[in-house]
Amino acid sequence: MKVTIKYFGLVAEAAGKNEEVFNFEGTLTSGELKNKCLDQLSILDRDSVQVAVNQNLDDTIEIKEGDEVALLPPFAGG
Amino acid sequence: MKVTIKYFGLVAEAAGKNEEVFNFEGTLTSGELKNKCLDQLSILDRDSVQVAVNQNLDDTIEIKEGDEVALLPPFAGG
Amino acid sequence: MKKVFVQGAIPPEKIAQSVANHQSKTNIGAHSIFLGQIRADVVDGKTVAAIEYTAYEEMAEKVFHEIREAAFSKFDITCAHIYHSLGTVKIGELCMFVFTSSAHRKIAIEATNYFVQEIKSKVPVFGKEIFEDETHQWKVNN
Amino acid sequence: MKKVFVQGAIPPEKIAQSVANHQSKTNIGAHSIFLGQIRADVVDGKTVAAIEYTAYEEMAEKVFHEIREAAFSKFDITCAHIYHSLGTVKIGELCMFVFTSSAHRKIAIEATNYFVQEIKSKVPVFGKEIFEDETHQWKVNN
Repeated sequence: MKVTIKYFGLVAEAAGKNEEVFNFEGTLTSGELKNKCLDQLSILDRDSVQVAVNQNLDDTIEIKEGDEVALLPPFAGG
Repeated sequence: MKVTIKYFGLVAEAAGKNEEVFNFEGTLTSGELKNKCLDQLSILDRDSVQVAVNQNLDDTIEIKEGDEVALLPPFAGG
Repeated sequence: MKKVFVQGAIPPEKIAQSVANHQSKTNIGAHSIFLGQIRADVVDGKTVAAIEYTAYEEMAEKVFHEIREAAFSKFDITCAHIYHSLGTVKIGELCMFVFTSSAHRKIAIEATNYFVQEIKSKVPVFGKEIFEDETHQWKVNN
Repeated sequence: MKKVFVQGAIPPEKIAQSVANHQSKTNIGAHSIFLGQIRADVVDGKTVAAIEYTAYEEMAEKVFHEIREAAFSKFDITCAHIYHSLGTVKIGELCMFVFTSSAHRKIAIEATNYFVQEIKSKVPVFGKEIFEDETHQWKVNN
């Protein structure tokens, strides 16, 4: 399955890009997908990175083809 | 003893003036003086009127010559 | 001691000006502002057109000063400004402007809240609500 | 759905303009405003010169909208406006403007407080603190 993953803030900086197409076989939850992505990056505090699927924070949902997945470092708005 | 009493808001309106000189014999607390003043006026809710002596709210202090006494209806600032 | 009372309504430009004056204070992270605006309340079918404010000015300025002192000792704020109208303020116009600044948001918000509550309950300001038919009633804070 | 994000700093005049726009709404008795300003924090001897904001914009606008909806169902407010900067905002400049109005003061103050807390915790906005020497670190809300 192919999924496009959006990177933001320090995740985008660590990845050196704003998005990436990720290929995988079988099924993955959003949390598992997040960990696979972060395995490739040098991010110290992995727990501080949240995953959003179709613009909702959720690390337990099963990823489907065409989902919009985003890795979000700590929020700093305001 | 002679004391000048300042009236504000609805008290001034009821009195038809902003201040008045009050004469009395012996001693009076500020609360007693307030009641004597209000006896002359038609104010329904006397408890809502506070008395200040030298710019401090106090209805128990003994009035001295030269004190600045004020009768203050409910506050409406802000 | 800066004067709190201003004659008539507070113009919105005063808010922009006050905020702009703080842009050089780079230890500030948060401003909290409260504005009182005159409502067209309806009482027994009559609509408020304006409030005419009077005050026991000498005592009021003293109490404003005491509230400021207490606020600065309670809250770690960098600045605090208060303005209150005297005289006639029409509906839709501003009668009070409280402005506090702090490094951190919670402190600024709590301080402004404190100022507003203290002013409402402790400062001898009186308000005559003038109806459209020129009758009036005396306002009481809840 | 009105856009929340603005490019660069929020000018103080926007606050005056927003307040002036509400003077015809005579059911309003209180405005509560929160402003975020960029602090010149010092970290390991280096001073912050600016914050560069980015966001997951589509999600952020959706979350701003959800926060608005929740606020209007929780609080009896007449209006609410939120603006947040994207891009570079220098120290002393404003990066956020939250503005709520209500008939009564407590409601407006509580609503603004709610907005600020919700925005800080739920909206995917990211801040790169740029130091004077052009190095940077990523900001994290407390």
